[in-house]
Amino acid sequence: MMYTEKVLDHFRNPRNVGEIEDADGVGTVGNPVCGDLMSIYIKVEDDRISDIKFKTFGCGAAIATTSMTTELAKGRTLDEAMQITREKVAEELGGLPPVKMHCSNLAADALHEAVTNYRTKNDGEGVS
Amino acid sequence: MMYTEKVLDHFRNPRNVGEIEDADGVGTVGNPVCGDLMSIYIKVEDDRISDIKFKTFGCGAAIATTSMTTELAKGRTLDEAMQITREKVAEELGGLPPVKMHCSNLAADALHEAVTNYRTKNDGEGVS
Amino acid sequence: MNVYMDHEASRPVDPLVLEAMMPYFSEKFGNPASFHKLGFEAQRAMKTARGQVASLIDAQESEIIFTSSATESNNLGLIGAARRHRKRGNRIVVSGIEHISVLNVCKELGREGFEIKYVPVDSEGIIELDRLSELVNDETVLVSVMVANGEIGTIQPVKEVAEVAHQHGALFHTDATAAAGQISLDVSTMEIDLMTLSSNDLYGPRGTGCLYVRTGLRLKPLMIGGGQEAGMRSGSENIPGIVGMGKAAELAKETLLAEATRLTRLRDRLIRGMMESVPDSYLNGHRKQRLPNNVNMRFSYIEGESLILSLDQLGIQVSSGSACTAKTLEPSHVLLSLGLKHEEAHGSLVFTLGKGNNEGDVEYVIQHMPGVVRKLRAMSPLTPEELR
Amino acid sequence: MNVYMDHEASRPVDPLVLEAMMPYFSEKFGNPASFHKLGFEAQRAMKTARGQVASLIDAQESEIIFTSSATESNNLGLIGAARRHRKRGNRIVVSGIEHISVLNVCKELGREGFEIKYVPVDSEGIIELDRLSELVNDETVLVSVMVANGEIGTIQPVKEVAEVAHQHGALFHTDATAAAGQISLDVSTMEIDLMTLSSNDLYGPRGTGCLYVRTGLRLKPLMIGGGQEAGMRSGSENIPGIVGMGKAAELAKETLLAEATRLTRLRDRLIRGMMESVPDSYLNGHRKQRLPNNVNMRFSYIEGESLILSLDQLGIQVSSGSACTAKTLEPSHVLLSLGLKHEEAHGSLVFTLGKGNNEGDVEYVIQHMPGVVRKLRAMSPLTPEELR
Ligand SMILES: Cc1ncc(COP(=O)(O)O)c(C=O)c1O
Ligand SMILES: Cc1ncc(COP(=O)(O)O)c(C=O)c1O
Repeated sequence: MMYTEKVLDHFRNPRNVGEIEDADGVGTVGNPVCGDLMSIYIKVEDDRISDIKFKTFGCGAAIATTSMTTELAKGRTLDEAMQITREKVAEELGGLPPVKMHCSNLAADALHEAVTNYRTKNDGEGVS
Repeated sequence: MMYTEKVLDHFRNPRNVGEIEDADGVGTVGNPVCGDLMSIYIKVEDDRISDIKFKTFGCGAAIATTSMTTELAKGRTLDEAMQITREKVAEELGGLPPVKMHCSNLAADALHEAVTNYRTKNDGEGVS
Repeated sequence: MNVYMDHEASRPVDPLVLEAMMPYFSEKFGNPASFHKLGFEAQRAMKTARGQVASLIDAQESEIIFTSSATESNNLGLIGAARRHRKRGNRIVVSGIEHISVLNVCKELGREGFEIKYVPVDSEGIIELDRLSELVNDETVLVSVMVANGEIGTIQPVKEVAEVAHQHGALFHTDATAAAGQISLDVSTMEIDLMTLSSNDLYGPRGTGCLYVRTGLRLKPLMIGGGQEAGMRSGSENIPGIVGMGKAAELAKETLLAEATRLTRLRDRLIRGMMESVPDSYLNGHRKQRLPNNVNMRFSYIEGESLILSLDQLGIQVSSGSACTAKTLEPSHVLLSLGLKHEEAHGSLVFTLGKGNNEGDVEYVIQHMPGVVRKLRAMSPLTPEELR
Repeated sequence: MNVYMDHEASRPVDPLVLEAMMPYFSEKFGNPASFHKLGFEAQRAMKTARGQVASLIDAQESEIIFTSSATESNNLGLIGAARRHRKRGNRIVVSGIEHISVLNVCKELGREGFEIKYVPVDSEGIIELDRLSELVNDETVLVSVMVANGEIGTIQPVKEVAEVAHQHGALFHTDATAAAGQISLDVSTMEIDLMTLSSNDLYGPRGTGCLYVRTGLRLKPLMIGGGQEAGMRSGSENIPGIVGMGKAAELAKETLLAEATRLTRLRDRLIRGMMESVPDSYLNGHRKQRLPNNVNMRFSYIEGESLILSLDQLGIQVSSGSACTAKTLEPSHVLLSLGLKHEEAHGSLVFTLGKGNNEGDVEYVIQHMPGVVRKLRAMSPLTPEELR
């Protein structure tokens, strides 16, 4: 079970670590009991992700995939962000060890949840 | 399973190999099916073994023990020859591998049989 | 700087051991079953090695059965004894913190109809002798409790366990893989029937282990064939490996006391150093009843693999639980048995020291741990405000 | 002069193999389960070795399960397949000249309720395909016939045997221990499900073997624990041994054809030379369907051990049957299967040639055999008058 250089780079120098206090959307997936928990925070402007941050408890793959996901998502439209899949993230990292593909590669889900969270809130506002 | 130097010496330079055409007594034990067959031939003078020869089909231990047995028996009285045991032969050889103690160490039996053979023939003659 | 502190996962072969092995690969390469000088040479080499290993545990030469690993010895010892002595009883009693090879063998024996009972350990990893006494009964064929656990380092009161087993006519097996070479072992005063040892834990080569089998005790063999090792373990003997294990046992016996003293000091410095410099860090296992080389620490709010990975970048190699179970992705069953929560188990690190480590290594680790932990905690959503 | 012609009992490790292994004892000593650079290094080394072994038999990497010996591979292959696939049928069919590890495993499976059928061989040691076809039925779970017998050298028509097995839905295992490195093996054209290989027969180190397991086929493991080797063989991997077996397989593949040609010539010279110079001497096994390195001769009226001992004094090391069975003192079951009488079997010698042998060695043996035989015959009560 070896990580690619790309994974190690994102682990060593994770992009966009942190929280956004007044985030427009937040997505959290995983469970510390299973060893992985990741939160993604987004700011949205003109239907685009203008800022993004993450926090991750988990293994190297969990940290690197969240980092990569935020990098892929930054500046994208919400629709584009919803197209970012787990497979895409793994591919951009040069691949993940098979055992990690399913258990620690959850960041795309967190991103989608953050977008959905934003949309729900805004639909809510629009409707109310 | 290693042989002592004494065993190897008797194997390399066996004493008293051969047959005695007009032997006074002959003893044969073993069975080629089991891998060991030994014959001991004796000449008897004044109740003493004046000459002794052997032939052996068998392993190194079989050859060495027969050789040693003939050496121990030569010049002895018949009663003394009957006292030569398998254990005595093994001891004189500096010991035998345990597995060989029971299966190839038959020469003493052949000697006893040769003596008995002589005695039976002579008793027979005395009686007839 | 490179600091290897993962001796429980693997140890380098001692140069003297390798030197002893070398002639047996390409020169004295005979099969001990061969009836010529190369075969005899191999027989003599095995006899010497058997004596060296026996001497380490105060056994007799003929009581040492060479195998290919501690795993095989555990399999042979438990399966071989249970199947062969089934008429003694149907119950098997083991501790809950045994090595996965013991636990999985017990599961298998459970499927074969044996009744398996697990004795719990307390929060420091010591077996509960009261519970043991309740669980071992006259229907018990076998009790197995390890001498020491390689992951949390806890040393068990094996002699007391053996006494309970023997009071009920049960056989007693102990896995001494992690303990051998670190603490003195004596099969007769400890009343051991079966004991597992591994070569690599003594700085011997991989691919060799042994099972001590008390004189007179018969086992059903696991591997059958040419009848080597008194019929208990067939297969042409791995002479270089056996010679290596013999030499390793000899060296282990010579250096045991001095090395244990040296390692205990390093161990205690490492524990104290990390506890003082890293907030919310805890020692797993027993503070005193502990292998001289074992430090198992828990760092809250972060996960073990990312800790290992960060340390690896700094040239520090450690482990996050028994190396043998890492691939299951499950948190260590040993840590859970102590009553730790899953997330606590995930954040635990095992430092296992060895011959090559010195004070400089320990200081290097103490110096780098706070930064590594801080960086990961800063990324973790679980970290409380005041630690960020 | 020293002439080692007992390569079937044991082979020296090739210097290139030893060189490849060396770094893995004390430098790259990591456990592949470890999650740090030493662990990764060990993983890469294993992967390379697996590829090298797979390539020798035209298999895929993932189909190679490393074990500790050919004996273990035979045990795992047969017991593991029979117990796991019991529902396919209750019958197991094997040849009567299999290695003792296969035969003893079959005895054990017989005690577990399997019906074991033995296929006879003809007087030259070739399996009787007619009888095989009669014995393999739809109730057959497993057929095992070796590629070649190391003692008499006979090469079996394995592909034909595999076809019979597969027609009836049985699994086919073959023990290629003695054949590997001497004749080409290709698991797909040969239709093999399970194949046993040993490292030492390829001039690799003792303590390592492997079992080829066709993709998709599952076995009940023999040794359980940490789940290494795809769960089929637990225990921390013997990396130096595995690296050595890999390198040995690579070298074997490279040199196979040239070495087979060279050895066949030496073999034939040795056979002819002894037959011409020693009266009442006979070749055991098949004249042509024979391993390039095997000469098995029978010398009437004398016994094998005393022959070996005499030759050993002259610096010639040979064997009198499978080295693995020597200690039973029983004549070789393989020779008896050819229809030889006990006393004929007792008087048989096995010369197994290898890399280190040359024409000078062969001439040396041919030169000394007549004298050695004559001396022993002179001592034997069985020798007829005209030969004394
Ligand atoms: C206590 C104990 N027993 C058994 C084993 C198994 O050893 P191996 O994988 O070398 O067979 C280990 C390995 O770490 C261990 O710590
Ligand atoms: C055909 C065959 N199979 C299996 C074996 C067993 O090999 P090992 O004793 O190395 O396990 C041998 C050994 O000579 C053999 O010739």
